[in-house]
Amino acid sequence: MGLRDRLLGWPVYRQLTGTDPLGRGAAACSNRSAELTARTEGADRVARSVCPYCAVGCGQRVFVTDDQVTQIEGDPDSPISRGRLCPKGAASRSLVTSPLRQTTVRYRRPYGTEWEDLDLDTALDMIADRVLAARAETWEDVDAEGRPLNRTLGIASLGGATLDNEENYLIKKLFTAMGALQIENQARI
Amino acid sequence: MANADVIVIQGSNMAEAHPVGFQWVMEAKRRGAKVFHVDPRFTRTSAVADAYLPIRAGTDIALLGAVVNHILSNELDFREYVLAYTNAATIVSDDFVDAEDADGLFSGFDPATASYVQDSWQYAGHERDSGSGHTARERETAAGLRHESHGAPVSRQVQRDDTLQHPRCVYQILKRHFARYTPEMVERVCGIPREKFLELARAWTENSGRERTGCLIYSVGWTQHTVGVQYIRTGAIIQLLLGNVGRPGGGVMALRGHASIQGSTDIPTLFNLLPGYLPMPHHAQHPDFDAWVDSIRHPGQKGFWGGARAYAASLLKAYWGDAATPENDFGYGHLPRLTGDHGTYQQVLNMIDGKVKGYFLLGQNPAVGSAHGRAQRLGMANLDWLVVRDLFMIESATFWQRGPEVATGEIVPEQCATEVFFLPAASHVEKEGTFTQTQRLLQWREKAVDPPGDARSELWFFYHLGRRIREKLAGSTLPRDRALLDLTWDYPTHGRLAEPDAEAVLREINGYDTVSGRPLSTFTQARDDGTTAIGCWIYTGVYADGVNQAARRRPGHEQDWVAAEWGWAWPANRRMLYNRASADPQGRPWSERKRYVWWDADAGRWTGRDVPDFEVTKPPSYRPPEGATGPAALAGDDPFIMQSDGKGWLYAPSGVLDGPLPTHYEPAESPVRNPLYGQQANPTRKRYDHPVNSTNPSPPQQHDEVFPYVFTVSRLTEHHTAGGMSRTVAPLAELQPEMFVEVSPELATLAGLTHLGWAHLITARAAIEARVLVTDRLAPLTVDGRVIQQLWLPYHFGFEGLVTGDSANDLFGITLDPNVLIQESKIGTCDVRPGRRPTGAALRELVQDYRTRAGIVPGVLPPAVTPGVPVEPPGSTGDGEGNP
Amino acid sequence: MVDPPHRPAVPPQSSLPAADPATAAGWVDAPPRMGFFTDTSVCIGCKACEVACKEWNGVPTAGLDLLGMSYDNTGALTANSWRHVAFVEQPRPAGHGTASFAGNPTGDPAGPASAARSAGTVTQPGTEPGLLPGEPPAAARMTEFLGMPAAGPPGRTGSAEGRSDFRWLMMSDVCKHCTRAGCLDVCPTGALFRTEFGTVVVQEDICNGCGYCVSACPYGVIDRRVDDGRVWKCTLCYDRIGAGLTPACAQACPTESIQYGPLDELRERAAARVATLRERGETQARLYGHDPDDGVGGDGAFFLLLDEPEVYGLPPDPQVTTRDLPAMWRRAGLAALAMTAAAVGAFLGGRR
Amino acid sequence: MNRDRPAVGDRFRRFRAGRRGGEELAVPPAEFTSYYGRPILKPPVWTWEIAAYLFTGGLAAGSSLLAAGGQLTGRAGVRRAGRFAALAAVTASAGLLVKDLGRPERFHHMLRVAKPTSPMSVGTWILAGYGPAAGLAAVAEVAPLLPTRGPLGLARRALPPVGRAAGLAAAVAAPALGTYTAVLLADTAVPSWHEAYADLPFVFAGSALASGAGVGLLAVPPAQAGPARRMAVAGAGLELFGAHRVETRLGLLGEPYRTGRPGRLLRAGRALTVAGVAGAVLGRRSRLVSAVSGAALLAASVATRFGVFHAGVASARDPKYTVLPQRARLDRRAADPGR
Repeated sequence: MGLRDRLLGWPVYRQLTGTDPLGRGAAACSNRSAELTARTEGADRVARSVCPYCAVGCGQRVFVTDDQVTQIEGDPDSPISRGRLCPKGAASRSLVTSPLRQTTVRYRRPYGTEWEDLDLDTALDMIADRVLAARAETWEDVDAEGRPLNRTLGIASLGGATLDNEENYLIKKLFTAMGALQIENQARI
Repeated sequence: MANADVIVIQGSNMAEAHPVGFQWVMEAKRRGAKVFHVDPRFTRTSAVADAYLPIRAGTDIALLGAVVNHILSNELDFREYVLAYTNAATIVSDDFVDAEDADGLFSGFDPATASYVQDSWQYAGHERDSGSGHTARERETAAGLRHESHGAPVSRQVQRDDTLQHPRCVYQILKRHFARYTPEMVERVCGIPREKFLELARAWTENSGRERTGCLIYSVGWTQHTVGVQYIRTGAIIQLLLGNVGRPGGGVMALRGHASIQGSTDIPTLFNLLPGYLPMPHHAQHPDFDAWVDSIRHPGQKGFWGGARAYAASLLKAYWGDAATPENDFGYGHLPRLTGDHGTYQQVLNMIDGKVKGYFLLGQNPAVGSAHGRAQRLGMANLDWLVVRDLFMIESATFWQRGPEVATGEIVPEQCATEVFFLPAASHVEKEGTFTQTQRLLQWREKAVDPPGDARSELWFFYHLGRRIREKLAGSTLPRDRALLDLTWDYPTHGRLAEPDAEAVLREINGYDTVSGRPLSTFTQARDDGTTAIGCWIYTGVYADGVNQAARRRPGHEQDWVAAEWGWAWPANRRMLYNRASADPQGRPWSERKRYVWWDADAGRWTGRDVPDFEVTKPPSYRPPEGATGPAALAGDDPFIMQSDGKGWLYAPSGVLDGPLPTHYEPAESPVRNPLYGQQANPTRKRYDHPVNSTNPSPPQQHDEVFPYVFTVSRLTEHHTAGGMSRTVAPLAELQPEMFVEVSPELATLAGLTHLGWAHLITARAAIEARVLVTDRLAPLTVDGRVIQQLWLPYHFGFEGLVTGDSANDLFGITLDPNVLIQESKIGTCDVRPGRRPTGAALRELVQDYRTRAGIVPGVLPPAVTPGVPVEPPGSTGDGEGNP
Repeated sequence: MVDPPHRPAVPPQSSLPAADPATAAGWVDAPPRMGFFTDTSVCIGCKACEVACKEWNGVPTAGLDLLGMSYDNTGALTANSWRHVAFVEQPRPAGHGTASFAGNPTGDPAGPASAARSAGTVTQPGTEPGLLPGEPPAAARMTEFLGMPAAGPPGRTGSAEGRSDFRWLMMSDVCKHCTRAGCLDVCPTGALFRTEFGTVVVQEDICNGCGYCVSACPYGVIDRRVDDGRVWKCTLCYDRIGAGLTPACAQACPTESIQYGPLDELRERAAARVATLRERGETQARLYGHDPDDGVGGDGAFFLLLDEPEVYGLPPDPQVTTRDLPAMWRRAGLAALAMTAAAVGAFLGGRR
Repeated sequence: MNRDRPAVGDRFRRFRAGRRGGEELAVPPAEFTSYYGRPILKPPVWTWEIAAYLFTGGLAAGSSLLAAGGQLTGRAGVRRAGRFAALAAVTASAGLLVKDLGRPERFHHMLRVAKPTSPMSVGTWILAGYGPAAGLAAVAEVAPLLPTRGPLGLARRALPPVGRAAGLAAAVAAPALGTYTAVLLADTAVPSWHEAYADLPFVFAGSALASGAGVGLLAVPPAQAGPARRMAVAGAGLELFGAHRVETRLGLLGEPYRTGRPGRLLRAGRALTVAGVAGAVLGRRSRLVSAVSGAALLAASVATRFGVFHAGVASARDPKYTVLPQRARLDRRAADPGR
């Protein structure tokens, strides 16, 4: 950047030569300000989503740049929410990008006093084994009068209500086939 | 909602719990609608309402009953609508004895099981074929939930008196039942001054009828009571009498608190239901497929449940595919059987008793979010293994390390055997799928990014868990493993993480033709011969023509206000249920102003702004032929097509377990003696006499004075349920950074509490501490000459996250509504003291001291029937199986 | 050195056309001036604006302390809170058909007697009924606490009518983007500048944290961030509106309490709204900051209030400090001359 | 985390403490309402550096005038003392100003624009002119120490005339430097500063003169200190006159100048000024008394500057100083719509 450019770029020079003698606006504007634009403009993609909090079902637009969620805001197209969000919905980006989020499997062995790390695949395998063991141990074929029961009361589940219908469907389908009856969710609470 | 002329918000703090939904209320208000808010506490909703009525928590039926009485005694009902569309004219059996005449009990009460035999409640001439008989079992299986989509069975041939003069017609019974619910009684029971009550009653009735409609909005402030279902019934009765159901700007609007809580009952992860509100079979009731199916459709019954056999067969077909054939009853034998109550609270008690080995928590935090937190944590501490899937390290995952019981020495990490797996979950932007919001609308979510690290969706977890289990069982010959091995479990996966294809699952939910594989477009295509497979029949149509209808996003401003092309609503994309009622019996709109759906005589079809919730070509004049069943049996003026008689029920001969008519009972814990009946609380409420469970004494019991104050809990706008998704998020945490309790200035002085000082609340279950907010938004009420002090707490706090505090749910015991087994967690009695609570062993001693003073023996609960209330044995004897 | 008094006269009153500050700031054919109209009569105090602002602008957390000012735990507009929702609990009529608490127990705070009554008994009370020894009644202290001594909150004053009526005011405060902005006038670096939309924005790449603007703001809005050293405030989402988007807070607001648009339109809409409210008996409704002739030449972000401004923590009659600047320079020049004269005199006097 | 907004957190804790302690109760008086008694304005974020700069800036101005006087009237001692004091003071000033910035490394942004509407910008350019001149003048004083030959010899011959020019230039800028700081404070929303705009310049001008005189009294033998004595008298006169008006003519907004810490500081300043002047005049024979008087005048100037500074801060912290005067103004306007 030559001396000349420096001079021309110097707000005082712009004040003396431009439309803004008092240096209040145009002359004082910095390069950064001049080039500023909304970060959502440059988003790689926008996902149409739905707020995960209450049951109103407000539409959300999720802006993604470099596979990072850069902004989540109301979807003006939604006839339900018309682009508006409550404080929780408005905090969705902080929710999904929260530094407190757990991103690794944690394991507490019986009588343990601390968490340990565990590989996801191993965890899944251990859980499968325990499910089968609990099922075998508590299986009920028939009741006292020989009527079929086909069930285990040794396994229980409590689900939140932020699960998708598809997820609930698989959960119910698998547990039912497994004979696990005690499947409950938030709706009871 | 925006079309309403009056909006009554009760049992809901809509502005705080559903701010964005509340924009429609504000819109109606801008257009001049009057907004009433009834709540124990002056909330942000009250702040913008036209009128606020402070009410004693748990007395809503007394208030609403008085509105019914106001309507009936002044003949203010929408007579033409009531006659045509409700069962007002139907004659009821003369065996029926009203609670008014029996000190709070209806006829048919069986003291052995503390439940009703409903035969005497039936319509005249149908005493024996009620199809429900003894209700003890229905309670155990929370059968009430089934009626989410359809009424309970009654025969369609009934005696009527269209003059409504017959002493045993529903109209007259209703009139007598609520005769004592006067403005004076409202004042005595609810603490609402009569002129204020009259203001509400007048506004409500004046803004209803042919030209105007009123909307009633409730939320968990109603459901979380031992008489929750009856609260809603009372509201519905008012709306039916005023002609506010099935019409624009009318209705009884339930505001649900979770993104897909509607979906999780439609496609239930509930012990007693299968998808589409099909009941989970009962070992005694449903020995085989036919018995099971008939118990759903009730042969000869009117309405769309006539197709139950096809829905059931199609579900089993979707589950077990080729292994499900008509010959083997579509694998009905594979289904597990109920023997009683297997609900979440029963489960927790079983955990404490060591009967449960493993527990999955899927985005749920019972250690904070469920009633009686201590029982929850003790239960989890007594498992073999626990799987927690969540975004954050929640209290339910760390109870063994940091829970309150560790401080009191009840849980010692070194001695706690529970093996805990914490698996990080994917957030809502890291997976695709549908949510079903509170108005039954399904909306598809696109995936924005991959979940971080080990985080995975539930879809991934359960698909791959199922895959592994099936691999491990491969080759097993055990009969019990057949159900797993025969299961259709072949969903395509994609991407780096091998994520199952959610659309493929949605397609199965929608249902398809097993021969051609073509997706079905409406549940009327369901067949019982195995040619259709449907995962959830009420959702059929969401994937019509192979198109994901839930993903439709035609901008709202390009559509009329019904916005039928945004997402997809069940059933059949109907935005308003029973909208046939928006036209008169002849099919004409009741009024231009409230035009919605009407009969187009020239075109010979129903038309209007919404998909008609009615067979579209059935003329208003249609009358069913003798012996017709199912949809064909519905007359052209039977708008309530899911009801077995096509009518709106003012009086429920069956289906509701605690009475055909709503009756005011005091909450399980109340400082007040029931002013209306000898019966203090709901006699059929679900009670658990487990040592960990206890109930504070209420009159006429001794020592109720030990817990002199009423407390109620609810939400703050700034937080979400158990706080797992808000106390962990900085911009929310800072807005409500600490647990607090709101008290009136009077109570502050009375109990010596200082603003921003500490206070601790004590019940028979626990003692918790909170910072004090002294505020005028809470006012003492005069009830029967006594001053009742009410406190309020948020229930969002726990010991993990950015902001922490004691959990309000620890204060509650476990007592449930008999119909749906939802706990009473909106009201309890307590004592409050200044200062912080003691810690460690001293804390348990404090609670024990209160139990002793209140004469509470662990596991011994107050009697279901208040001593002194006469009980005459039921007319017939059903085979009761419930354990009272 | 130029003698201060003879400097070119400074903006105030006439020299700046209040109508279009952007043009006055040297922007050629600037777009219409944009602003906020915040209608507190429909605010439900949900704080979505606070959160949406932080999410978009990456504003750090403002602290986790419970302030006990009703539901206000933000406290004020600061460098870390560019929107602030104020909550005011008042024993005043809220235009409710029937007074909210009419018919409820009133009079002096409940005494031992009613304590025993509410305990339903006289024997074995749960709490020791009656007043705390020593401590003055907690309630009495709330009077001063609420900062509304003029009308002691009900139930504590012992006046029945006091208890009977009640209202809860909520108001989302924000930078006013004044037509004559003190902060902008006094900024020595040009970090604060007037955008083409007529808004007032801090350029974070320029600000050197001299702090002058903080003292110059008549609303106490702009603030210096301690760990950062620069000043921060609402930018009316300069980046968003430049891209034709709505500012984050206005887009989120569920009840349209915060409205964004061309200032002229907003002023018309506001006038109509006040009229409607007055018709409906809301006699207290008034606009604040809408008047181009007020001390700051009118605000780019103005409000509909239901009570006096100071009740919400707003100055009743703000004035831009620089309107007196010419006079200040004149006095300074006089003093400078006096100073010179004194010095000259001191030495000349010595000659004699 | 609270550090992010001490203005809020602290204010509030004080406020709560106030309610219990009772002593410094932040409860607004009954005749006006506020939002939980919180300040409407943000109190200045400026710290002691700015108050100190008010002094050093004035000192520089006074010293330069003294130096110029000495230069023109051939009082070498006075000239030398004045020039050195001026350089020291202006250097300190620059240091203090930079130190007070939130982002010191960006101090040069001050020269980005020239804004007549910003006293700080004006002051920057004044300093930009004055500083080098004062510096050059002081450097010139070392000329006699330089060797007679070589390039430095050239400097030895060139410096004195340059010094004379620079000294005069500095003196011309000095009055502006000594008084603009008053506008710097007055041109804010801080009630007690702004309302005092008519009189503060005189307080500061006087204080500047007095401090400059103080240097003279300290540095030169009584025989040469005649002008300094007279400057002290004049300066004290100006300062006391202005201060009196500030405290008496502002009504409610004069209160902060009379009460609390600022009140004490200003009273001390007045006492020291009077003592200094008296000493200077009566003790004209004694080197010691003169020197002590000079020191007193300097101390007086320091006390006065800090007093004025803290008075303003106090007025911004209490909402009553914001609300009540504005209410009064509204009432006046209501009474007489003409205004």
